[in-house]
Amino acid sequence: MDKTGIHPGGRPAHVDVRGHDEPHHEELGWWRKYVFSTDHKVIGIQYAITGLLFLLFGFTLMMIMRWQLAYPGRPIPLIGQWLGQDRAPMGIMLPEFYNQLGAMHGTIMVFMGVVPLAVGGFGNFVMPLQIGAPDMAFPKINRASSWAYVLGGVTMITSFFLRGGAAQSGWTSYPPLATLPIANGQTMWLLGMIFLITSSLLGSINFIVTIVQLRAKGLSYMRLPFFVWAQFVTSFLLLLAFPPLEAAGVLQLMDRLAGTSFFMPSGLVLSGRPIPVSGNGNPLLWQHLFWFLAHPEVYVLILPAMGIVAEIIANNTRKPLWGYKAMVYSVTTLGFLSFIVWAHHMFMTGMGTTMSAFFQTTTMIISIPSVVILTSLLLSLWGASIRFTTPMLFALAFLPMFGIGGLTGLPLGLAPSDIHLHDTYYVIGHFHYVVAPGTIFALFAGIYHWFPKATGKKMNEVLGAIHFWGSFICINIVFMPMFIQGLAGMNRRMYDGGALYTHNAGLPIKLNLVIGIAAWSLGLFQIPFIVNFFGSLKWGKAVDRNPWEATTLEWSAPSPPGHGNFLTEPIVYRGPYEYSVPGAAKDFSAQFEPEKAQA
Amino acid sequence: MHSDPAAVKKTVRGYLMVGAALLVFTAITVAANQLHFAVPVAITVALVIATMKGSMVAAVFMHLSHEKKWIYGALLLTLVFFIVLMCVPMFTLMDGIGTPAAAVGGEHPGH
Amino acid sequence: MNIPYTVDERPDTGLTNGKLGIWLFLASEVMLFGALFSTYIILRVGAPEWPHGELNIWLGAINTIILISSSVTMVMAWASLKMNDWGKHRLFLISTFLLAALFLVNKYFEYSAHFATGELPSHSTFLAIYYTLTGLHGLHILGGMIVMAYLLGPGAKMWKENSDQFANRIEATGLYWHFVDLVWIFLFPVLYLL
Amino acid sequence: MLNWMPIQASTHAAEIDQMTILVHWLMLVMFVGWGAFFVFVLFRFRRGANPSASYAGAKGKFAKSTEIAVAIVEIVLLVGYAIPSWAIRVKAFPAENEAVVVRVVGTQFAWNIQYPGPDGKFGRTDIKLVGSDNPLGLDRSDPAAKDDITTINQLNLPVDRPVLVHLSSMDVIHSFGLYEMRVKQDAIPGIQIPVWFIPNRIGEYEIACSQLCGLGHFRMRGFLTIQSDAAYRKWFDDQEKELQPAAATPTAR
Ligand code: HEA
Ligand code: HEA
Ligand code: CUA
Ligand SMILES: [Cu+2]
Repeated sequence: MDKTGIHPGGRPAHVDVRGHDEPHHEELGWWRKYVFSTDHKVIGIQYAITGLLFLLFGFTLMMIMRWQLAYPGRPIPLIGQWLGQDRAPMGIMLPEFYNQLGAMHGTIMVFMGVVPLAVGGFGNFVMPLQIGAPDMAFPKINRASSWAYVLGGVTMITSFFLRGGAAQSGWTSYPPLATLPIANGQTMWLLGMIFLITSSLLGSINFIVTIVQLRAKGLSYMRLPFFVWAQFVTSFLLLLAFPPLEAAGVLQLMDRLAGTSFFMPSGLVLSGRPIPVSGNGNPLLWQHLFWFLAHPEVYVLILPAMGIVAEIIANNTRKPLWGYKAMVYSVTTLGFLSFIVWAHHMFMTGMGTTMSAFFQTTTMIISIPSVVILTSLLLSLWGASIRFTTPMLFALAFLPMFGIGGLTGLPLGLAPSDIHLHDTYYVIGHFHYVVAPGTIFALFAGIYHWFPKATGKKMNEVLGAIHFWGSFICINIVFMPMFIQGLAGMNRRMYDGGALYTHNAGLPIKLNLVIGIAAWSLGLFQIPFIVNFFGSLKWGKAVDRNPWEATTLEWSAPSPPGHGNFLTEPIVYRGPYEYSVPGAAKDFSAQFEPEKAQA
Repeated sequence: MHSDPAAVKKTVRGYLMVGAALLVFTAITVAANQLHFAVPVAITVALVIATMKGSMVAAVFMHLSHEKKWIYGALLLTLVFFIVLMCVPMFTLMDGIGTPAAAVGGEHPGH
Repeated sequence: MNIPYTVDERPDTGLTNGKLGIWLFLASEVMLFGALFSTYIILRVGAPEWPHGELNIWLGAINTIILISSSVTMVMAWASLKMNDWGKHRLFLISTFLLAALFLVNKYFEYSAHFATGELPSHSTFLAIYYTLTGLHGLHILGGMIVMAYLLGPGAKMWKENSDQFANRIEATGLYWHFVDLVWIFLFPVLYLL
Repeated sequence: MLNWMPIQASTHAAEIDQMTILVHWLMLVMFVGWGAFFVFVLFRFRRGANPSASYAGAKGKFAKSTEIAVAIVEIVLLVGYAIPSWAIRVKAFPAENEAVVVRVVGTQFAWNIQYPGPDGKFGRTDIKLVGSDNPLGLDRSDPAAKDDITTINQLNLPVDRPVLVHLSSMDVIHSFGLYEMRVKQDAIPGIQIPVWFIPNRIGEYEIACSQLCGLGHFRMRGFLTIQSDAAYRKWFDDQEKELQPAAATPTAR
């Protein structure tokens, strides 16, 4: 690395304004240092690692499910015998266990994997650094929200071990199925969700206040890194969309525990016996409240990913992002519109013309800002000098993968074509392209990119490349065939993969085996990553502050940054992505370098 | 804002007056209820009074009559989405192509 | 290490962190209660009949008066602080706390009267939403009381060390408290009168 | 694409597929267009080929015009296809007297079907009468119910006649999926939803429950038989004949 190119800030480094109470740092006991630490970086890293472990766990559940889909009714190898009689007698999975795995896979991936990693992890670690703040605005609340997350996660996981098992009504938990008194799992799911929602709400307040209040001197809104914008919009989505689901969760909890019938109409009959409830509830109410959150939630999954990709693309193309302003406007528009498209998940619930026309139109409109962001990112590559580092490989792959996922959202958004595609594997294919090779790849990119900042060590590029190419190929073999299956009419959430139905016979059903093999291989290709992740902590190449020669503020702090982050007060002199400025000495003019150092 | 004690002193009278007004409005609501208006009228009257009371609390006690633009901004955004949320009943009950099963006369809840 | 703008306002926004934070929290609360009000409307419009006069209007009215009074004492507690009158501040804050407790006692009697006649949440959708709304509101009262107890007890030390920040805390508590009052102002007519 | 899709066995299936195919063309054009640009750029502007980047980057209005083009195509699809064809699906119901009318009620895990019989009236149902031999709770003492045919998981329909299905559920949400007919509609308890289509191909098809409804969701399969008018009438009469003795002694509970 070019060490001379690193200018930590406007002032000499020994004028350590804030660092005086530093020494205490080392003396903190283990509890204060890790369990009750209020440092955003510690919390961020804890979020990230917990999130990664949940991703791995959610993926493991899915690998077990894919066995059942590939070989319906065959005993699960290796772990089958440990699963127990009420889950998999003699290693053969029961349908109710399949449903538990599916519901928990969805819930874990969305609420305990990706959001904690993307928002809790990257948001917490990177955002305050990027805006030059010493910490989050409310460090104690930050800690509280991280514990609420852990509590929620533990609650969910425990439900696997209770009588009746985990929730088994899908991650969408539609009543009356979810309110029938079959299992304790659903009650635990609701309690867990309430903790997770509380965690996200506290977190989002913290993020917004931090971004509004703690920006460094000179860091105006149009100089914010795109990642910060993405987190900002994301926080508003969480803040305003989550409470309705919390309310709905309380209502469903009442239905389960207090015998109310918010979501149950009168006159239900279960296995030949009338269900004794007061009735008069409305099952569609849940769906509205759920999707009122869950559509914004999918943008919560994608916006931080877009933010990460934008950072990495700017850094590795060595040029400014093309159309930064348009991207900022698009991301805010996207956030705003995401509140009025939710019912596109409900076209088949008996919707009339007016409502369906409204929601189809908003759905088509919301695709435009996504196209604008993606186009800007693509055009940013023009005239670049592209470095194919590991983070860049993942970030670049994000573009076409999100493209496939996003584009396949269009036929789903048009109600008549959704008639055929709704609740088939086409939908599964659509959203996995956005969340798995989309968001997860962006998160991998972010890990490779910011790992040196968090640890002072660089991750291995060779293992990184193996991880990338292996994952890229396998994940496409997992999800691409799902479009074929979906068009063929293969329903999702099928215990036997739809083997009973003649319209699935032939190619569609055979693809289940292909997908299974690819999914297990995808699992194998995560091993280089895990090795790289932990190995680099020990053996990784030590790096200085700015190993990627980047421009944003986090790279002016030490790697890893100490308590309070910056040695000198960071001051911002220019926009976020001033790479290859004509006439400049270096190909990057960092935000924190004063004008004269520039000339 | 009210950082200087003299200025705060002046506002105190306002607080007390608003408090009194709120109590009066509460009395009016209850009194109006005793008149047994038709349901739509009663709903309108009660909600209009509640909104007036609510605005007084927000404007005076919560100092919303003179706040900073960020707070107005955040609340405006909330208001917009709150309105969307208030459309949920409309979305749930209107424009459905189905009819409630009870109305069809098919099912008869066994009460 | 200090977080900026915990005590003073940031010049360009004119806000302290806490002030913005509490307002954002209230924004999320608006959406929380909003969803429950939506539910109320749906249940009511979809119900074949809706009970009238099932609740005791007088108990509700008394509780409304209690909460409104507590809002006044709360704002006075803050104003007294600003006027550097510690004694009065304590008096008003204690009154607020006691009024809040009174509200819950009243609510307890109301609930137990219903329970005694077998009017549980499972009895009808009206009672279901009634218990949910008032129960959640009651939890908010309880939360407010815990915060006030803290500010009356161990939290009060801060007045000596950092009086501005203490005043900010009282202000934030007040904003929350007024919001809880505001919710009740709507709950009362919606549940008791209509 | 059509090869993987189920055959089209109703009059509106082709229209829906046409729209699906048009959207996929749009998607393909966009993906290939952007993709080609992407691949070219990756190759052309790799560090080896272009050691120093250009600060200004891409110029021109290319992006804006493609974005507008995408928006226009989406509007055309929406206004020209999606909205009108949805309106036909949910509004242009056939008249009851011209159509074959049936009730379909989902239960865990079967499709219960009720034909009104020659009188054209559905008999009363009562949840108190529900039992294993009477899953719908049909009250055979009701005059309108005497001639009602009920079946489980078997729906017979004549070809080329409009069908009007009154769909509902008795327990949880199911979804009435007829892939060859391009019909799908959630069956929601407490609501009766009309569904209509005109089958135009004789054959044996399946009813696929498309909404997770519990552990038996995957096997909640019904059969749909589309017959010639004559065959349908014969089937109908046979069912009626079978009913006669049963109707004489109404089964309660
Ligand atoms: C991160 C998550 C995410 C994102 C971003 C999206 C984005 C979109 N989604 Fe998706 N969606 C989900 C997650 C997501 N979705 C999930 C989880 C479900 C299922 C939930 C369940 O039922 O369990 C779902 C389901 C779902 C449905 C319901 C389907 C059904 O149940 O029948 C619909 C219908 O309208 C829909 C539409 C859309 C649309 C129009 C977009 C648009 O915003 C997309 C816009 C993007 C583009 C148009 C791409 C543009 C890009 C390019 C053109 C660049 C190409 C680049 C190269 C080639 C290099 N989605
Ligand atoms: C963010 C959301 C998310 C993500 C990332 C994924 C990822 C994956 N999903 Fe999932 N999925 C859902 C959300 C998600 N899914 C949802 C909401 C549903 C619907 C549920 C329902 O029906 O209710 C669903 C349903 C679903 C189904 C349909 C099941 C059915 O209908 O019966 C399938 C089938 O194959 C599937 C497969 C996969 C696969 C193979 C991946 C893979 O891409 C997974 C890849 C994972 C990794 C690559 C993790 C790597 C992590 C590590 C390596 C950690 C390392 C650790 C350290 C370093 C500490 N998913
Ligand atoms: Cu019935 Cu799935
Ligand atoms: Cu959506």
